[in-house]
Amino acid sequence: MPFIPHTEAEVSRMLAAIGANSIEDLFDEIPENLKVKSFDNIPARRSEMEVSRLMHERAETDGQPLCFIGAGAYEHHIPAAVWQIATRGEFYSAYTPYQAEASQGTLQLIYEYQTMMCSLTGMDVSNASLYDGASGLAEAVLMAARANRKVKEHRVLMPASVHPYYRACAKAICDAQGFEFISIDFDSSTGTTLLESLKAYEGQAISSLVIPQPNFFGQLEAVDQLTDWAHAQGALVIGVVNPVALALLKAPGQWGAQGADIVCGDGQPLGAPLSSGGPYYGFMCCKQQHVRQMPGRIVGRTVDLEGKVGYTLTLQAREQHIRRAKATSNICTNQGLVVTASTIHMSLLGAEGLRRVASACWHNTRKLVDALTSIDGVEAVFSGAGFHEAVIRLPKPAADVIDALSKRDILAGLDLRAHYPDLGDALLVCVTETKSDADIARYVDELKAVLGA
Amino acid sequence: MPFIPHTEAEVSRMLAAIGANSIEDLFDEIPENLKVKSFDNIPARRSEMEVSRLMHERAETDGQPLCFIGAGAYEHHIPAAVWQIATRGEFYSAYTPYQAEASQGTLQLIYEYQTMMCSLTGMDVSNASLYDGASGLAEAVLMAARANRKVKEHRVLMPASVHPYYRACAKAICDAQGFEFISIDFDSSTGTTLLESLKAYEGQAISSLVIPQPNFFGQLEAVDQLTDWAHAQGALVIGVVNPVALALLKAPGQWGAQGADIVCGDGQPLGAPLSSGGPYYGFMCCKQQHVRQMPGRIVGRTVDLEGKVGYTLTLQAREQHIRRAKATSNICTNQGLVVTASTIHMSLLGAEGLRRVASACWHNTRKLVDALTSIDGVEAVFSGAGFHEAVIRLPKPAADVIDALSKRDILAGLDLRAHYPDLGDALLVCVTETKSDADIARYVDELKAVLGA
Amino acid sequence: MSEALIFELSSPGRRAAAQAPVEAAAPTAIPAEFLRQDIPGLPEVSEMQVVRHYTRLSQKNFSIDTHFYPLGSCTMKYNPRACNTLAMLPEFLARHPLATQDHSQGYLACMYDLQEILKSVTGMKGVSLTPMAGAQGEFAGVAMIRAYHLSRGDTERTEILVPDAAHGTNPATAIQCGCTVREIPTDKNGDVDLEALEAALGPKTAGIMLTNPSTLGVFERKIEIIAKKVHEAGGLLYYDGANLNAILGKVRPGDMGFDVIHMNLHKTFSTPHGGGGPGSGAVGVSERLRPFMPIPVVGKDGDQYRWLDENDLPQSIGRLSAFMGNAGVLLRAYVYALMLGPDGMTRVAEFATLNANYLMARLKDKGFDLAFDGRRATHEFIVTLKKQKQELEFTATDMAKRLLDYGYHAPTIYFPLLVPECLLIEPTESEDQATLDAFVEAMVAIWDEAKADIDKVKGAPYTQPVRRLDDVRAARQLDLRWTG
Amino acid sequence: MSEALIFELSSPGRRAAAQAPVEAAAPTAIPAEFLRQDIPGLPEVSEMQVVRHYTRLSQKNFSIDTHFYPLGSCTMKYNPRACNTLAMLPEFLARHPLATQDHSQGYLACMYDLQEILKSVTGMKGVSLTPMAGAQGEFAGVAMIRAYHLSRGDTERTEILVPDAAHGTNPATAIQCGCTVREIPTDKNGDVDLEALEAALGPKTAGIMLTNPSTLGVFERKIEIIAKKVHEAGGLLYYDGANLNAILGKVRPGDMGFDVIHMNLHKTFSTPHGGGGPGSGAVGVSERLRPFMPIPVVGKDGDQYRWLDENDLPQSIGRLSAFMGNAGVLLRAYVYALMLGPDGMTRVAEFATLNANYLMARLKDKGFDLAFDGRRATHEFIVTLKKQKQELEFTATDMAKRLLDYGYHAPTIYFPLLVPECLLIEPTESEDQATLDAFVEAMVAIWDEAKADIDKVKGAPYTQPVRRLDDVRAARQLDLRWTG
Ligand SMILES: Cc1ncc(COP(=O)(O)O)c(C=O)c1O
Ligand SMILES: Cc1ncc(COP(=O)(O)O)c(C=O)c1O
Repeated sequence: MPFIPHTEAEVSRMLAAIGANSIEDLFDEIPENLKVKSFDNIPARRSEMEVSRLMHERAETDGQPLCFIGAGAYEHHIPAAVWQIATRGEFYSAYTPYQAEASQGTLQLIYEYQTMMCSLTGMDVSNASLYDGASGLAEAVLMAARANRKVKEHRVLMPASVHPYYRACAKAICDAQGFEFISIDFDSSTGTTLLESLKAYEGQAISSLVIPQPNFFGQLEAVDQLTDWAHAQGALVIGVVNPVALALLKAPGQWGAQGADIVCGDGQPLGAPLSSGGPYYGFMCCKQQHVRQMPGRIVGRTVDLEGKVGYTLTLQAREQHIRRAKATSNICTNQGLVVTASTIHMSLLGAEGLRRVASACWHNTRKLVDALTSIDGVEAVFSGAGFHEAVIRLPKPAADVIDALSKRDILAGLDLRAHYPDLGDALLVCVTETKSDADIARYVDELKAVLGA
Repeated sequence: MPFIPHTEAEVSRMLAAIGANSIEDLFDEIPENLKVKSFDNIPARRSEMEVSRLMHERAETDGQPLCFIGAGAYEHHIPAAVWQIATRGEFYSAYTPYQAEASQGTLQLIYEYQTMMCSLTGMDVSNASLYDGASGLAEAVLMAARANRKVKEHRVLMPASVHPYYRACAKAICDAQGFEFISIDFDSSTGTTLLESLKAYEGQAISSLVIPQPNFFGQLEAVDQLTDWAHAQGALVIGVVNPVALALLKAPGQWGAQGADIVCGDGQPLGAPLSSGGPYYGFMCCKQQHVRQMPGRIVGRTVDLEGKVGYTLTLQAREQHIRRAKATSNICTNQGLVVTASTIHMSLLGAEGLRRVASACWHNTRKLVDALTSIDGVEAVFSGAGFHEAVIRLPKPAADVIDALSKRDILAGLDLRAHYPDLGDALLVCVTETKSDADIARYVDELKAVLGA
Repeated sequence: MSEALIFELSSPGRRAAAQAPVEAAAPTAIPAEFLRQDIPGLPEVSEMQVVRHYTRLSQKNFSIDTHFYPLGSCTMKYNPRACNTLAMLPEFLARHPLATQDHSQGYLACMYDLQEILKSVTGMKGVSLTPMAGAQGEFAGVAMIRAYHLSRGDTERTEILVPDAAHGTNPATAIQCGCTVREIPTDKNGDVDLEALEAALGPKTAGIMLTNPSTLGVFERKIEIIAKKVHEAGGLLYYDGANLNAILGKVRPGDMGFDVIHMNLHKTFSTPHGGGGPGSGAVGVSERLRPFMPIPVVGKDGDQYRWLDENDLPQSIGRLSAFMGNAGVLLRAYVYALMLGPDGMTRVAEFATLNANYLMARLKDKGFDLAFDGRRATHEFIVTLKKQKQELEFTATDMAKRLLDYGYHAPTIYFPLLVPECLLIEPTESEDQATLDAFVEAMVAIWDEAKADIDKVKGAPYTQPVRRLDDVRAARQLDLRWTG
Repeated sequence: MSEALIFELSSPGRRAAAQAPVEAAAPTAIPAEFLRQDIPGLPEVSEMQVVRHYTRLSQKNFSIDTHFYPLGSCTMKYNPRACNTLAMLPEFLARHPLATQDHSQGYLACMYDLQEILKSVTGMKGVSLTPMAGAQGEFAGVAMIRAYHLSRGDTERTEILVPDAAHGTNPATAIQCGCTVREIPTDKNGDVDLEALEAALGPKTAGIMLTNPSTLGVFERKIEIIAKKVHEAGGLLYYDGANLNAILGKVRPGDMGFDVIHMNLHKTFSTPHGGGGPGSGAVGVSERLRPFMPIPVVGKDGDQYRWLDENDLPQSIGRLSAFMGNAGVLLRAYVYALMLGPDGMTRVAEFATLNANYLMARLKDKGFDLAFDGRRATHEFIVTLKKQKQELEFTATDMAKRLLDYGYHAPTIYFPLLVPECLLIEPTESEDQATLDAFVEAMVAIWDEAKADIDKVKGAPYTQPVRRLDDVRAARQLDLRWTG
């Protein structure tokens, strides 16, 4: 019996101690008519070896195409040490550190993580993670509404340059509580949000303004102006940022005169593999004055009976297991193990390592864009500064190009038609530090072949 | 500087404490003319990411052909837990457990390992490992000579059915000490050593007789008769065994009337991946009376100051670091980590698991041999019982067949021509539990295609 | 020994140099206004310092791989290492969530199969794997219930009934879905108070959230009546699947009449808890809720797998994550399910229940009071230390902390809230009898210690990296990040 | 807490059932005489029991990943985790040692490159990677020296000179090669006694085995003279490369005049020690010993790599393992070398030497006696507690055991044998200054403790899983396996 240690002799002894005749007896409170008779659709058990074989086959089916898609999930080098340590049983198979004395390893690590995230974002407080960047944005919107007591209206300004799936997720989660999301168009030449497009909302009650940096197109938003504008309106500012980009870009805590109020994003680029979209984690940081509105767990440093330093979950009165219906969020299980990996990852990279990674991404993306736009009919859609993504327009249907390159084992980028039909045959491409010049050349060559250029 | 923590400020402080002006000063006892000026042939450093890329490319070059070679190295399923635990830093990066109190983990594990090997082989004592099966056989031959005090001659009977590389290795290592290896031919119909072929040596001074079980051809030797014959001659018996086969086969401790005296072999089938031939480990067990002639480390159970049970290296007076020129062997570093993996592997399999694995191997091999020999012109070379290897004869040059199948991503077996030219176009094949019926069918079909059958 | 913070190991200019590009010039074309002037305060440490620091920290944790962990409601059972290995095959790790369909068939096949397995094991008609933990599964469930009512023009149904024993995520979720919460009391046998339920049902009832077996460790025997009444009142039934381990293969939520269920795959399907997560809260639904499932879901056209999105499910409650939830967790659950097979699933419930009933019988025999004596334990049960508290001020916390010294993780304490000084004990099916026996001995020994010297027990733990921590100070003098 | 033996966790009939074929009938055609009747006494345990047991055992070890480990002569430096990951890529793990050449080019390319790197870094003309540890490398070396003399008809040269400070493997190896050993004394500065050497040299001299820097932690300054004298006497020079970490990139054995060298890749090239092994003892040779190298060696024809065997090297001393040594260890060393590059190799010696000299200076400053005061430390150095022994019966063992309580692995003690109460201390280049400083404080504190209460120190360790163990009993009352 896989994963069950009982021998027949033990079962007999245990039943005797219970005073039952059979294991089935233990289920005698379940109405007989409800009991399962048999299963369909569950395959007979296989040994680890057989399952391993199946999974290897499935994995090989998907292969490892050369990937130039970003769009919220980025391929970075992850040091070998990261997951070797994160998957140590003591991290991997521990529960949430409710028993603090028996969980100092995880708790100290989270305290270190919180410190790192505060320093990256320039904020005062970090929580211990939310599910992912998209649902984290939803939580940030809800939190901003709680924190912005002066504004009763649940009205949120949401630039169209925010990741479409983040917008969809925020909507799905905040809908029931009656939030209104006002979409703000981007400028068609820079792909960024212009202050002018906000003018219409001046003087209105706005709970929060969401500012993506870099935005979905990889373009850099005028964060200082946007932040100052929002604060002038009495709105809180929610920054949605790529944490690797923060090695280069101004920390949200320094945006404008007062800095962003809440910062969130996806921690995936900091040590989580692409892994079909998860597990990643949502990070969230805020200013000190909003800490009691923060969703999710927070670790604090304290002392023990003898005055020795130790770490523990704190401000639990915000959480569902204490405050129940009045909690700041329903979140319980978060993304702890990914945070563990990420903390190790950040320690290994350090600020200088992260800066080099970010710089290499930037240079690689420039290289690709320069090479692609030298092909006849291919052009860059937006001008202005960006990070490691860019939108290019193709002279052929993007979907066909993607298909053709996929057959050549290249993921060419994301087709933007579904989300931004106005952009035409536009492709969102991304190049991280993992791509060599040869990789970039291969993409360019294959694209030329596909375009017949 | 990869793997060096020093900052410039620290270096200055450290040099000041030493009273040196530069790091170079610290090398001032080395004659100036000897100092290296520059290197050729060492490539400039690469980041972990770059090296990772290179190694992935190299690995992909080799691929993962469907493997039907055995010949001393066997593909078995290794539970995922085995190497995940063995590569935990505390096992992976520890030294030899000389400081026993700080090494109880490794020491207790080795004590458990010794117990397991004794039970598998039916012997009294096991050491903590030698390098591999082949060099272990050499050590066994040397040990037998020390243990067999009545026989002064360094004369060893070595059946030709012992793995050719084992014989080569024993020769290379024992040569300098003047050992004479007498080769014993095998019977051409059974592929095993006949008692008759030993008759010639009756009454002669023989230090030891080596008995392989199963032998190199996968055939089962008449171990009882051979053992009794050797003992009657005053020779010691050295069994060379496959430990997985021992789940089914008579333990060497039970061979004949008195059992083998020394048992050795390669531990690879117990949890070590094929890995191009190593690291594996040589195991060695013996009867109690020979323990002081044993080479290699041995762990014993003892108590501490307070009477609490603990484990420590023992009988170190046999070893080079104490006995120097009079040691039983020069071995120091052994194959500890592989033993760690192997101990975990054996615990996960247990006797019943190992028996199932061995049985599955046996059945799979029969399936392959039956299918192959139904091809016109392909025949089994030997009759009689075997384990999971077999010799088949091909109607075409074996080397060509191997080449052709290799191009079809199948490793067809080992060409025996170099070692046993008399066998003709013979191939040694092996099928373990890792092969499915579809794999076997694929081999058969491809072979048919290659043979034009 | 106490472990310095990683920042305290830091030295200006130190680097783990193998871990970043050997050279990398600064970007040339980003205007200064966008750039940061300061250097983020990440630690400056060597690779070995990082490895050593976090290896040592890891050793300061209890975990399944090192300790018996009878944490009620959490199902701390063995997490097979193969699940980890196979979910982390290089191709799976490298797969971009937006990869083309032809580079996704292997992964999608796994997800499709998992959906089928979960449908089969729960008796539901549709499964969406996207929720990232139990609480998000609850959100999806209640949001679907709301969407269902709204789709029928039934706009007044905004009240969610929740038994008082329910997990905190239940009421918190209802609120997050824009509903109101009405608590239903529990009767003295641990069952839902039927009269109170009936009184609460009405035209505002959106639905009820139930855990069965409940968090009290007993099976709700009147589930069929409850289902009937709620349905008659126009409400739907939500099943909090945190306790699915108790009934896997024995009885199916779909057959009990539930309309929607979330499963904590990180409990029943043994994906690891990871020191707090990630988990997965896959949801299963009855026929009528199928149109509302959160997207994406995996569908199959002929022999091609593909994502179903808003085009396929226009009434979907939408997207709950950027991509499709915790994909890697789902792969682990899938591997686990394949290694169990149908018989193995049934055995999970059987042996989890056997262990709980055995442990309960033994503790009762040793004089501990059960919260619901006379009832069968399910996969868990509750001991109350009310008596011990009265006698010696010996609390559930004292028992919990002292158990750590004996090498056992504490059971869940003070949940559910309605049982005083409660210990919610869930041994799971992976533990053997000897471990349970030793645990009983430890509890007995601790109570004996308390009787001999209560102060000693109140000082526990003694053997952990720290003694009992000052939580009040932690909350009052907030210290949430290192400032040097 | 003490951990039961795995056998004590065993229960008849229990199995980790996922780990073996679901069904497997017994073989049908093996005659009974070959079959075993008994069932081997392997443990009968569940998968979780195994994982928990060995995880817990692992925590009872000191290791580089958890502790500073200044074990002289052992080079306990950081083992980069990438080396492990990349050596364990699935294709490398699955590669059969007898795979066809077209399925071996990737692996052979790595081995060929490694041979070239090692040639370059040692200044030797040929490299064979096959020896499986230092001692086997020594065997290969002395066997080649013997083969060389024999090939020239020089049959009387059977004497190997070994300095008295040499590692035990040196004399043991010479004997295993059928030679006799002649010890050469060391002078008071730690150098070889030149007069004694000259006296020993003669027509029976096969060669000399030297470690440079020697195991006394000092560089043999007269190495050129020694080389000249030995060569003039017709002998060859063997270099024990255990201490190569001290001179990597600074000075090459080939340039010093050595004819053959073994390298402990598990020291200098940072492959892990694994709690006792595996290692690698790759050998490098001068031109005249090339024909005798142990097989197989990797060669290159055009752009094809291939094994060179007895056909290519008919004078080879032969085969030292079934296949080609510890292939996986060699891959780790190769990855390490690539991450270092030529500058990194030089830095290894520089910073290993800086750390040793710094630690030596600090300890001297605190009043500890150096065995060779006035000499530079190389990558290691020796402190002698002779004075402390005389004063208080405080021994090297006492210092070693008490250091464990302070969280440091002990240095090597009582080796080399000629320095009384010696501590051979090798910090390696991977440790930072703060760690060395803390270690100095610990040694000072322990000596202070000894002065205050010698019995307390003699009772150490106190914080380990066991107190000081009874080695005498272990050897007298042999208990080498569990018998129930
Ligand atoms: C009864 C019950 N319901 C719901 C949950 C919430 O699940 P999750 O933590 O995955 O969000 C839990 C988890 O602790 C639980 O025990
Ligand atoms: C100086 C010296 N020579 C030789 C050896 C033997 O090397 P190995 O243990 O790899 O056989 C050692 C290892 O401890 C050593 O320190």
